[in-house]
Amino acid sequence: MKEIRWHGRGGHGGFTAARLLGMAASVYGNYYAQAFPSFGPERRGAPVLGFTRVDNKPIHDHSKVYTCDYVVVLDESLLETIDVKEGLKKGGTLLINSILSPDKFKDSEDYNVHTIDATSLALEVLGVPVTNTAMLGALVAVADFVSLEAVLQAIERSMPKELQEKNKKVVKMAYEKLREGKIHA
Amino acid sequence: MVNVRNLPDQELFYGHKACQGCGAATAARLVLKITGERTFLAYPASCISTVSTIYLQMAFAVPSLTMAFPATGAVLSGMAAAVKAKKLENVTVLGIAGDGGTADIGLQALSGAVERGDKILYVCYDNEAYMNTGVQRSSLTPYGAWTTTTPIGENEDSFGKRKFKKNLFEIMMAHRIPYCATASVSYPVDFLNKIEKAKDTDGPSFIHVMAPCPTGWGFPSDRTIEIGRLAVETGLWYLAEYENNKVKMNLVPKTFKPVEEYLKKQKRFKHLTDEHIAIIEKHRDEEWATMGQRYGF
Amino acid sequence: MPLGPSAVAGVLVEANAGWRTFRPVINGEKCTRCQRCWLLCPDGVIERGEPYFQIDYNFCKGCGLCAYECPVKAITMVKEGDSNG
Amino acid sequence: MVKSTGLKRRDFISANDAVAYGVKLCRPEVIAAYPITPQTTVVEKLSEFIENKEMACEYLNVESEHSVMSAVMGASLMGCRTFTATSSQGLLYMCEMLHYVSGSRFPIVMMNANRTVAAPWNIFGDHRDSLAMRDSGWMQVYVENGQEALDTIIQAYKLAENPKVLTPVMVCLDGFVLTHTYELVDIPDQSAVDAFLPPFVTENKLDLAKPKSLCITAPPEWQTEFRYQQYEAMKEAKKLIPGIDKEFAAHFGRSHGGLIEEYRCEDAEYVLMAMGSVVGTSRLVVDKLREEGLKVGLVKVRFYRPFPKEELASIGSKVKAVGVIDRDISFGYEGALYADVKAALYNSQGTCPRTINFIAGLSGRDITKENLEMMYRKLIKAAQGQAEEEIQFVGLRWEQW
Repeated sequence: MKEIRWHGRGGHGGFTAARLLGMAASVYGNYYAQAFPSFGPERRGAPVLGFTRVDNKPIHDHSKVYTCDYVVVLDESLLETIDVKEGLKKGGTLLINSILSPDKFKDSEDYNVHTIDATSLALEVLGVPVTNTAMLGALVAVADFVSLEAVLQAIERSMPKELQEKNKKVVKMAYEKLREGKIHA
Repeated sequence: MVNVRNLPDQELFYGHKACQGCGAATAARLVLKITGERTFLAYPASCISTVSTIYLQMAFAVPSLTMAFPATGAVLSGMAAAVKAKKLENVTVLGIAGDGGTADIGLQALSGAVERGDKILYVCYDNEAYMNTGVQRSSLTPYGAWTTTTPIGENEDSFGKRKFKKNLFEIMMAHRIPYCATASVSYPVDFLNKIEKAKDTDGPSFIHVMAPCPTGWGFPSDRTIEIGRLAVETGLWYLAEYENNKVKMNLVPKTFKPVEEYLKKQKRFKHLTDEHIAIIEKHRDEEWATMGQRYGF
Repeated sequence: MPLGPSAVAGVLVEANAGWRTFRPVINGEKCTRCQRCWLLCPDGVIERGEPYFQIDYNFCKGCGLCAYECPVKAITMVKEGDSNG
Repeated sequence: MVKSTGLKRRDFISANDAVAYGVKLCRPEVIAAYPITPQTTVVEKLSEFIENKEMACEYLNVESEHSVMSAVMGASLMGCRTFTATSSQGLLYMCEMLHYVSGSRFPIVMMNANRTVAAPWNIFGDHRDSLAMRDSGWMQVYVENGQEALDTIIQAYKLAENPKVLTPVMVCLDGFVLTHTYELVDIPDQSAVDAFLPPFVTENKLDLAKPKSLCITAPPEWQTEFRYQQYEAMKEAKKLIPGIDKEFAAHFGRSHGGLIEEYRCEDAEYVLMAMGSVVGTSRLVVDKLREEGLKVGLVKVRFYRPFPKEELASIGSKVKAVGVIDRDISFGYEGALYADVKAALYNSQGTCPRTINFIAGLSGRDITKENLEMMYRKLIKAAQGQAEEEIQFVGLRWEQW
């Protein structure tokens, strides 16, 4: 079982990314998945969480996610107020939207850190600083349980037509950047 | 226009257990004379339900049901939706409810149905109190009326209901309902014509019909029609209709009879002093002045 | 028993005749067949028969409204048990 | 959750969406609804289906829950298949109408997103709303995941509309934990559902050709007989439920257990009984403790009404201790499910295994795997004679005040 926690702000699509990952892994991959938001009324701009569970057998667990294998931070400013590493397993991965290099965030050998300037990428391709799909592409690059192709299919299935192409492009670009190690791999 | 001679002989509300001289029973009977056999009828727990049906008896000859007190408007909506879903044609979805079931507990459901534009015909028979439970005050009980919950007590300022009647007609107009009207069982042809118009309305329609209650108001059972007539002649009730965003007054008395002529014939008003009567008269005059300005007559 | 609390429409199990103290009696000669009594009767018990209007005394409750409202006074209220007028 | 390959469409959707798909496949003719968190996305989805012409149905946006139930009753009494959904305060607001519907025998299917009841005001899940409606004459079924939610909607119509039953069904989903959680769900073919669920035909309707009055007044002389009919109908439903689940399995390749589902109960000595989403989490804990060699089992109480008395009694007669998880408390007594389970256990043979009532998961409080493991360990100790409180609130936080 892989558990992924997404840190974002209300309205930034963090949960959409959590859901796309689950769909990619289950509908277009050979896994079972589960995704859920931090429950309750959503307020634009407030810190919110999204969760994805992925496993190779049916997922019966309906309790909360307490530990995780991956933590994805969509907005660097969240680091000021939230301990995003809480529950991150030994050997787990922290993926942050930042222009800084990973070692600026790494204070332990217990986990891996990757960074990507998702905001610039989102602005360049989408024209708006919505980083959910860029971060999803980056996660696919560093995780081993979902293929890029599956994520692109999930976007095609669940996003409105006018958003599909640009978001697929963002995902691919983010994926390439982390794969090629061009930016702080 | 309705021709009384051409109305069907068939009685669709017959053998009921309403009190002798019941105005509401006349109202219900007349409504069905127009809507006929192809009527789906709903009524809330009320006088009309109690007097028509106690298993095994069923005084309505059309398909009908007893509904929860607050729910007449909503159940009619559901029935109207079913009429569309089942593609039934030339049918009337009819509600008959009292003043409490309409203007008090049922107002939300009625408002919703009218706002949605559901094709229903809703008739409120107004006997000006909760008669089925034994004469308790409703928001349509008139000023000064004795009821069991506005009793005449030892308080020196105790004189029955302290508030005037709510204006249901204006509430319906505020919804921009396609058709609504006030009526009285004492003016049966006017009432029948309004039912016919309402029945043919494309969308919701509403009729507020005054239905004097010998038992609750305290007058002999043969005077129901006279009392209703006096209400109109004294200006304490009026006959009007609203369609195409215009109000038409069906009857504007040149002069009003003194309100005493109406009030003094009913036990529920017998305690009223000249002062109270003057207040009622003043209120009547103000209401008519306002209506005259608003509706242009 | 029916399924659920339902009843066939128009089923009457008990007449209303016992409610009356007085019963309306129509004078067929005076009656102009204006239909006012037929229209206003709360119980619908007046039948527009030919040549005379009739009353269904099984369901007439004797409220007297028809007699009071008759414009030509063709209906009189007669105490039950007394001979007809 | 069986990963079926024989069916056309799999999707990654929330349980609320799964309910909406289930409803769509059942071809209701009239839907009326009023939004309330966390039910809202169901009625939004259904509105979308209708506006996109994916579904032919009259949809009424009604002004309150009381009117919602009145409106669907109005459609049902005209012979239409109907649906609505609600939650919590909304369910309580329509309480009066629940009795009207069941008492006049209209087979309405409703989804309830389980949410606690104010005060304290709170939008999160527990079972206090639907359990408060226990005696409304509705059947109640509690599901464990999105797939079961979809499938249970289809089963619910089949059950409710059976002429011997004609009783409404409330399909209960834990608020957020199920309603807003996305999972892989098989969406059956329309043709498969049509083959399983025929169109709704009923005599119990308003009909111009055969005029009658429904939902009428019944005096003391007859009221008892109508109540007895409802009692008999629910008994009939209880007999039919396992068969409907089997028939469903034959059509769709999935089964959810009928009245109850047993998990690793064959040789179990200590079993937990529960309803809703916590059943899923409990499966993992059972697996873990089984690996330790502990003889633990789990019972999903799927139907709460009709209540699976004999089924639970049969399990109770074979085990040493039974724990009941209630996401509810009946103040002045104990958890509502516990009270019923305990009565069922006693009724079997006049003896009863050791029982403990765990009050947990109130208003969205997480029931963790650690909580569940603790419950099993307490059961085992209690069976060995250790003193344990009969009613236990799990995870009280007094010490942190």
